[in-house]
Amino acid sequence: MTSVLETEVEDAPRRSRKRAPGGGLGRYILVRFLLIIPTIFILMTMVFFLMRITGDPLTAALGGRLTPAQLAERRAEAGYDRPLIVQYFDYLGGVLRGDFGTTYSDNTPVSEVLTTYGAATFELVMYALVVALLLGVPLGMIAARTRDRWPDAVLRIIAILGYATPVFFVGLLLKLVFSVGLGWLPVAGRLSTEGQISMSTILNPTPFFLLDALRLGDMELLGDVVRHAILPAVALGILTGGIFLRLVRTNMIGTQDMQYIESARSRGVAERRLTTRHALRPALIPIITVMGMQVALMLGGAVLTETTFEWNGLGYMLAEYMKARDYVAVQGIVMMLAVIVAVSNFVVDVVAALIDPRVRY
Amino acid sequence: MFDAAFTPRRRAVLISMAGVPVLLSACAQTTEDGGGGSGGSDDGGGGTMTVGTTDKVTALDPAAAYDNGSSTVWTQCYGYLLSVAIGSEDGRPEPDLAESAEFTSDTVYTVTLKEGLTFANGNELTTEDVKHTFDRQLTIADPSGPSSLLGNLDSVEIVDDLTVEFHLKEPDDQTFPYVLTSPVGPIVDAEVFPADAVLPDNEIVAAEAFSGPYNITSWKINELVTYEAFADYQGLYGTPATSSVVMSYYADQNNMKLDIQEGNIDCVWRSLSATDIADLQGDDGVTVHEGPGGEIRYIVFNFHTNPYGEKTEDPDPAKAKAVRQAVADLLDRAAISETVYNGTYTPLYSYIPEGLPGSGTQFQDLYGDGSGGPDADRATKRLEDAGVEIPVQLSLQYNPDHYGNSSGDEYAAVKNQLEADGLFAVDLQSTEWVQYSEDRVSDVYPAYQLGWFPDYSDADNYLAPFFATENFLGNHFENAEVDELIATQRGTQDPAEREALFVQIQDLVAEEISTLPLLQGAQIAVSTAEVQGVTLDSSFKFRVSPISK
Amino acid sequence: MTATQNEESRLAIRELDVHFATDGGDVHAVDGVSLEVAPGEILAIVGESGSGKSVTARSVLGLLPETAEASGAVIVSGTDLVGLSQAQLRAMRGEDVSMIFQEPSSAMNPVFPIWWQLGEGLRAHRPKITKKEIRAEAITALESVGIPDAAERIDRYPHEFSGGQKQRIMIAMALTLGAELIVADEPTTALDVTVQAEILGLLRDIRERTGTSIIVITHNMGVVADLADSVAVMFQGQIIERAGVRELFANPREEYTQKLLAAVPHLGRNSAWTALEPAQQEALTAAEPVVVAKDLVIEYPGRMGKPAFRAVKGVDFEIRAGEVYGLVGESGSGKTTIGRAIAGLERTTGGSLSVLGHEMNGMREKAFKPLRRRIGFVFQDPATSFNPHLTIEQCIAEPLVVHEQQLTPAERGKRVRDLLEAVELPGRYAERYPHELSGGQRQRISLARALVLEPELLVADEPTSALDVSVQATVLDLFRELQTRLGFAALFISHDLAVVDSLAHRIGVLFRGDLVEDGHGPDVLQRPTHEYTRKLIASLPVPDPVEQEKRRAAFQAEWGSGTPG
Amino acid sequence: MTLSNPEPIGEGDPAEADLAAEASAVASRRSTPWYLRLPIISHLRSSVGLQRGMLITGVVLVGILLLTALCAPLIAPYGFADTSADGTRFGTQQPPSAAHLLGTTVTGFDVLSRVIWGTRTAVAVMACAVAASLFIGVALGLLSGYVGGWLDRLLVMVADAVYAFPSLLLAIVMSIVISGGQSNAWGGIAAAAISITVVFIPQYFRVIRAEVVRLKAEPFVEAAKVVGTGHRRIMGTHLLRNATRTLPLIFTLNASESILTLAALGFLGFGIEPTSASEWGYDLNRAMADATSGIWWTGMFPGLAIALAVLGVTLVGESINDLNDPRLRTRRARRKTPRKQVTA
Repeated sequence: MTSVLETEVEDAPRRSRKRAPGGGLGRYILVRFLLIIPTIFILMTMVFFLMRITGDPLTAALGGRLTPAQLAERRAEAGYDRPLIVQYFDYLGGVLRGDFGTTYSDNTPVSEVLTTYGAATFELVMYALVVALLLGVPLGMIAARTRDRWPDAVLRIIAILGYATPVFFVGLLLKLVFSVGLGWLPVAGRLSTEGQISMSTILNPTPFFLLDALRLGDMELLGDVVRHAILPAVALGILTGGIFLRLVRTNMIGTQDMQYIESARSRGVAERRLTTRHALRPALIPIITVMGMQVALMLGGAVLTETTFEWNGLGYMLAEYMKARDYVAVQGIVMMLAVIVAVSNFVVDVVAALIDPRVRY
Repeated sequence: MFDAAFTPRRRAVLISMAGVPVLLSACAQTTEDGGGGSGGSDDGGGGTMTVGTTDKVTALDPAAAYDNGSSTVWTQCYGYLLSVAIGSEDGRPEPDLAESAEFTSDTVYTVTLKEGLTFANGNELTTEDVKHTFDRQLTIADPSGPSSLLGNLDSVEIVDDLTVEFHLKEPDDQTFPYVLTSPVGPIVDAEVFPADAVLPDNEIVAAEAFSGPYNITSWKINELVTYEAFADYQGLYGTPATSSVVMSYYADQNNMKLDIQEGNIDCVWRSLSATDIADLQGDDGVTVHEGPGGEIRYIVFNFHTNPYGEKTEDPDPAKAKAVRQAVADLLDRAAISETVYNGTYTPLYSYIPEGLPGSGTQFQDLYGDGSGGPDADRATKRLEDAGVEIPVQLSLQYNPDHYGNSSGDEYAAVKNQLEADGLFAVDLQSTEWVQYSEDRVSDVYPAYQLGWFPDYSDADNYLAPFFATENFLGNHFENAEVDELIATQRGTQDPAEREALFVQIQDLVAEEISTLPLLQGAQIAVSTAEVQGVTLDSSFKFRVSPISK
Repeated sequence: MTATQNEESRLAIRELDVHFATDGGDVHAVDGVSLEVAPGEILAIVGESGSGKSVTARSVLGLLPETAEASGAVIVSGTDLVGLSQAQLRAMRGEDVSMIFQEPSSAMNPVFPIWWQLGEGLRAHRPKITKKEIRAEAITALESVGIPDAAERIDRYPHEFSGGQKQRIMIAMALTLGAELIVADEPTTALDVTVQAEILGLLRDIRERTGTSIIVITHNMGVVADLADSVAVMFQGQIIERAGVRELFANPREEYTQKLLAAVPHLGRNSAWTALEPAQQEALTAAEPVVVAKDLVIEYPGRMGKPAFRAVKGVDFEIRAGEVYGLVGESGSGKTTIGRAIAGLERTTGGSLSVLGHEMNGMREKAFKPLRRRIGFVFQDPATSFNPHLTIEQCIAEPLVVHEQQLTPAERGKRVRDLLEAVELPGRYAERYPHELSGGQRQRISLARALVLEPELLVADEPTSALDVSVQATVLDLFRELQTRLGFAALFISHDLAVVDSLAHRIGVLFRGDLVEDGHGPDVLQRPTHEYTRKLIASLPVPDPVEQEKRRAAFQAEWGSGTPG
Repeated sequence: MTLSNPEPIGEGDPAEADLAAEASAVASRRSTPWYLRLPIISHLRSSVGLQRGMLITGVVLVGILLLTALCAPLIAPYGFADTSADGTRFGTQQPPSAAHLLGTTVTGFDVLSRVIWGTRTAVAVMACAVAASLFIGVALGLLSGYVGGWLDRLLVMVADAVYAFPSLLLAIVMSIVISGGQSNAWGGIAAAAISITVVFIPQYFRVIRAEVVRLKAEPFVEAAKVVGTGHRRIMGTHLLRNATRTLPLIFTLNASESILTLAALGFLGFGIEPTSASEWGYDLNRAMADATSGIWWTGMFPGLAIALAVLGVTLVGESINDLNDPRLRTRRARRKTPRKQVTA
C-alpha cells in the first residue's frame, strides 16, 4: 500500500497503519473477493500459454507410438492444431460458462480432482501445521527469551537445518529410521490397503480420512489414519516449524524493544509478564500474517512431501498433470490455489483485526 | 510388527460391514488354493489379494485410453473375443468369449460367441454388443483411444445372436485375430455404453458393465481399485483363484518395494528399479517372477540427420551406413544388461524379441565380435574403409522420464562404450518427454532412444509400425522391398512361411540399421513367498485370475 | 552531605557515571552527575541533544539498556538503585518512582484497553487485586487527570484518544501507584502548544495536590520557565549549573547557559516587521505578489469509497516579492500542504494558486519545470532530506546539473564552494557525506541547495524544528541574513509563533485548513482577531518565569487550568 | 519463505542508546577503509558473541563451497561422469573403500567426485539465478514503484499472481518452457537458473517496490523533484542506490533457496543430464531406491552436501539480517570497570 497519505498529510490525527476502514466489513469482503478475479485471470492465462506452448496432452500420452500423420490427425480432431489464441478463447468461454472441464489424463471432472486431492493436501497441511505450531511457537519464544545465549543458538541452528534440508532427504531419513529400521510407522500412503477397503465401505464418504474414521468410530482405522500421517506431517512440519521459530523469535525480540514495554517496565511489571502478556499479542499480528501466507504456500508447495510419502494431494497431482500437459487439470488446481491464497490472506486479516483493535471495522 | 497385530482385527471389521455377497461364496475356493499360506490371516475368511503397481490408469472406458495402465485393468474386468491363454508360449490368440473364430473368406473374419454369456449386471452379451463395441470405437475415435488399431476393419455385420462377421479392407490379415486381443478388443455393454461418447468411470462401475473374470466393486482412480470375481464368467481364463483382489496404485516405486517387503501387499506388477529387484531377489520373504518381455529398447537413427545423412552438409549414404554399423559393432549389450539393469533387461539381437516366432540373432552375427561382444577393430576398419573421419561426432538423445530413470545410466553406458576406443565423440543429451516426442519426429535428433510395448503379441507388431514407409518413427527409412515383404507376411496364413518372411525382413533392415535394437525387457512381478500362480507369458499381459495365496 | 538531607530529599544522585558500549567504542554519556530533588519540587533538567539528560533520568528508574554500565549512587526514598536486583528494582518502579514518556502513542500498548494497561502496574505491586478493583481504580485515576466519561472510556484502546488525552492517561498511569517521584522525559514535545499548556497545567496541579516531586527533562526553555521550581543545566554529561528557576533566568552564571537563554526566541521581543524601516515596510507592501492563493482547496482522495480528506479549505493569501510570509499552525492545520502545493509537490483541487504567475490548479509537470529553478525548498528534517550516497557537493550541485547543464564541473565546484561560504561552512565540507555532518550543518547545506539557483521564492517547511535551540538560533540568523542580502520572497512554515515572528514580515495563522488570521507580526500578536489565535499566543510559554507567571494567570482566567472540575 | 518480517505494531522509536550509537557510528564510518565497509566484512566486524559465531560458521561453509567449486578438478579424484579409470570399471553401488572414499552410485559414478563436482553446478546456478533475478526484479520494482499508476497496479497484480503459483511447480514449467526439456550442462544450468529467476523476481520486485514507494516520499527525493530533476536521474541516482540496502539479505536467502530449488528440480527429474554435470538432487533421486536396499552412501552424501550448502548460505543471510536490524542485533557488553567509590 502506498504511503502517500500517511506521510503527506502532516501528522493528521494518527491514522490506522493498516487500512482506512471503509464502508464496513461486508464491503471490505466484497472488494477483497473481487480482487481475486484479476489474479485468477492472470494465472489462468499464464498457465494456459505456458502449458500449451510446451506441448499438448495427446503428444504427451501417445507420442511414443503413433505415426506423425496419425498424431497430427488426432491433434486436429481434438482441435490442438488451431492457433493457440483461438483455443485460449475457446477455453475461456468454457470457464465463463462454468465448465471447468474434465482432465485428459484420467478422465475425471476437475471438480472431483479438486475435492479429492485438495482434501488430501488440506489434511496433510493441517497435520503439518499442528506439528509446526507445536514446535515453532514455544521454541521461538524460548529462543527469544534466551536470546544470544546457547539455547537460542542451538534452537536457531536446528531451525535453519529444518528448512535447509530438502524435505525429500528428511523424508528418506525418517522412513529409514522409523519404517525400515524400527518398523513403527508405515512407509507411505494415507492408509494401508485394508484401511482403504474399509474406508470404501462408508456411505457418503467425505474426502477427509480422519473425519471418516471418526464417523465410523473404528479405532483401528483411526489408528491407521494417524499412523500414516505422522511421518509426512513431521517432515513438512519440521520445515515449516523452522520458519515459524525464526518468525516468532524475531518478532518477540522486536516487540520487546518497543517503548510500551519500557513503559510497562517503568511501572514495575515483571519481565516474564512483559514477554508473555505485553509483548506477545502485538508480536502475534505479524506472526499471524506471515503464518497465513505460509499455510497458503504450503497447500501448493507440499509437492515434495507428497511425492516422498505417496500422499496423493494437489501438489503431487499438479506435477503429474504438468508432465501430461493436462492443462485443464493444471488450470483447475492453480485456480483453486489462487483462491486459497486469497482466502487465507483474508482470514489472516480478519484474525489480525481481532487482535489489533486499530483495524477493527 | 504392526501389520501382524493389526490385520486380523481389521479383516473382521471388513467382513462385518462388507456388503459384498460374492465374498463369502468365494471363500471356499481361496482357502483350498491358498493352503500353503502362512500367517493367521487365512482363517478369517476369503483372503484379499493386493497387487501394487506404479502404472497410471487413464480411463475405464476402452474407447478412451491407449496405455498399459488402463489396459491392465481392462484385462481383468472385460471379456475379449480372443485372448492369449495363460501360460502360452507362442502368444497365439485363442477363443475367449468366442466359441470359435476364423477367416471365412479373404476379407471376412467370422466369430461365434459362446452361449449364455452375460455381463455382471445381468445383461446378455450378444453379437449386438460386439458390433456396438467396434462401431463405437470407430465412431468415437477418441484422440486418446486405441481406435487406430482397427485401421483394417471395414464393418461389423451381425449374422445372428451368436455369429458376427468382421469385414476387412485388406485380405487375409493375419494380424486381425491379434487385434481382437489388443486394447481395442474389450467387449462392452451396448445398454450401458453410449454409441458416440465416452462413458465416465464411475458410471461404468455403477452399471457393472463388466464381462471379464472380475467385476469392479470400487473405483478410486490411480489410488485403489477393488475387484470381485464375476461368478458367471465363461471365458478363457476360467474361474479366478482368488475372488477378492485389490489393485493399489503407487506413485513411488520405493514405497511399493518397501510395502511388499513388509508384507503389506502381496504382489507387485510394474515397475521396480533394477536395484530394487536385485535387492528383492536376495530377500527370502518375496519371490521375483520373470517372464519373456514384449517390451524392447532401441536406438533410432534419423536417415536425414545422422552423420552423413541426406540432409547434412556432407551427405553420403555409404558413410552414413558405416557409421551406424560401427555403432552396432561397438555396443556391448550384455554389459549394459548386467551393470545397469541387473539382468532385468536382456540383450536384444534382432527386431523381434525372444519368445515370438521370427526372433533371431542378426545383430550378434553381423556386428561386433560375432558373439554379442564389441569389436573396436572391426568398427575402425568399417569406418576407415568408408573414409569416415574419426572420431565421429554423434549427437545422442534419450528421455529420462518415460522409460524409467535407469535410462540415464543406460545411455551413460552407451556413451562410454562408443567413446572407449576413441572412434566416437558422443554429445549425450536428454529431453523431457513431450518435447522429446515432438522433436524426434521433427528431425531434431540424429540418433535417439525409444522403447516399444506391443499392442498384441504378434511379430508383425515389431516390424510394420517401424519399417513400413508410413511408420511412426518418421526417420525417413524407406525400403520398397521391406514394404512389400511386410505386406506379404500379413496375408500369409502358414506360420512357418510367415516366420521365414519375418527373418527376411529383419535381415534386410539389420543391414541398413534403421533402428538398433538394444534390450528386451523381461516382465517382472514380485510376490510374497506364499503367493502362487503368478504367470508371465507371451501375452505380455498381467492377469490376476491365476494368482492365489 | 548529611543523613538528614538524605531523608528530606526524594532523590539523591551521587557521582553518577554511565558508559555505553557502541560500535564506535565507549561513550561516556553521564559524567559524575550529582543532584537532589526535594519533596514537591519540580526540577527541570535542560540541555541539548547528547547532553546526557535522558540517560540521567532513566537511570533514576534503573531503565538503562544492557549495553550501559552505571556507577555511583542513585538514592530514591533512601534506597540506592545502582546494583539492585531486577526484582528489587521492579518493586520500586511505580511505587516509589514512575516515568512519563515523550511519545504517548508509542508508550501505550496498542492492543490492550486502557484499564488493562493501567491495571498492569497495580497487579505487579498488589498481586491479589481483583478486576473489579482495577477498573474502579482506573476510573478514579482517569478522572483525576481530567478525562471525561472515564467509566466508559477505560474500555477504549489507546488509538481512540487524542495525543493530549493519551499523555494524560500516561500521567494517570504513573500516578496510580502513588509514586512520589515522577520522571517526565520531554512530556510535551510531541504535543501542540495549546495541548502543551494543558498538560503543564495538569503536572503543576498534581504537584499541588499530592506533593509529588517531578523531574522534567526538556529542551524547551518556555516549559522550564512555566513549570520548574529549579533547573539543572546539563552539557556533555555534566551538570554545569543548578539554580532556582527565577535566578537562572535572571542571572545565568555559566556562559553556556547564557548562550542557551539568548538563543531562545521570545515571543514579541524581536518582530521582523518592526525591525524594518518604514520605507522598507512600504516597499514591501507595494511589491508585486509572487504567490497568490484564492479560495485554495486541497483534498486528498479517500480510499474505498471514503469521503475525501480536505486538508486546506478555501484559503486566500499573497506573498509579495522580497517578503517573508510566516505560516503558523498546529499539526493537521494544512500548513505543510500549502507549502508543498506551492512547490508543485501537491496537486491543488480547487480555487486558484498562482506561483510566479503560473496557475498551479491543473498544472502539468512539463510546463511547470522551467519555473522550478526559480523556487527553492528547505525541508524540515535535515537527516532525511539528503541522499546519503551523494557528497555535499553533489547534493548542492544537483539543481545546477539539472538546470544549468552548460556549466563545467569546475565551475559547478566553485559555485558550491561559494555557497558553502555563504552559509558559513568551510569549503572542504564539499567532499563529505551528509551523515558526517551535524543537524545544524546539514540544515545550512539544505539552505545552500535551495539557494544555489538564486530563486525568487523560497519555501521553508519547519526548517528548524528538528534542531536544538542554539543551533536553531544560528540557522535563523543565517536565514535572515541571506534573505536580506538576496531579497527572495519566502514562505516560512512553523508551529512556533515566536520563531515565525522573529523572521516573517507577515504572519498567517492556519486552523484546521482555514486561514483564521493574516497580517503583520505585531498586528497578529498584539491584536489577534480570532479566538484561536489568542489561545495560541496565550498558551505559548515564554522563557521568563516572571512574565510567564502572569501570562499563565491570564490564560487560566480565560481558558481554565486544564485540571478536572 | 519470508524475507523480512513486517514490523510489529507500534512506532519503532529508537531508544536513546541507539542514538548515541548512531552518533559514534558516524564518527567511526569515516575512518574505516572501504574494504572494511563491504557487506559481509562490516557485518563480521560489528558482530559479537554467538551472532559472530553463526556468521563465521556460515562464511566458512560458504567459503568451502566456493573453494570446492573453484578447485573441483584438483580435488575430485575422478571426473563426474567417469565410470572407469585406467581401463578398470568402478563397479556399481560399491561401498566406500580406499579407491572410492564414499563408494560408487548405481550408474557407477564415484560418489565423492559427484559431490565435489556438484558444488560447481550449485554455485553456477546460484550465481546465475540470483544475478538474473536481481537485475530484472530490481529494474521492474524500481519502475513500478516510481512510476506508479496503472503500470504499478498491473505489475503488482502479475507479481502477486506469480507468487500465488507454487514456486517449485512454476520452476518446473519454466524449465520445460525454457530448455524445451533439454538438459545439457549449460543449457540445464541456464534453464534451472532462469526458472528459479522467474520464481524469485516477484520477491525482489516486491521488496524493491516497497522500498521505492517508501523512498519516494522521503524528503531527499522530493528535494530532487522540487529542483526539477528528471525521472531517469531520480530513479538512477536517488532511488536505486538507496533501495538496494536490503539486497545482501535477500541475496543470500535466495541463494539458499536456489540451491534447494535446483535440488528439487533434479529430484523430480527436471534437472541436468548426469553426464553433462553433476547435480546433487539428481543423485539423491537415483539414490532413493538404494537407500531402501541398504545402500546408504549414495544418498547420504549428496543430501548432506545440500543441507550444508544451504545451511552455510542461510547462516550468512540470517546473520546479516540480524545485524542490519537494530532490534535484533547484540551489542558488545561493556567491559566491567571497577565501580567508582561513592564518597559519602
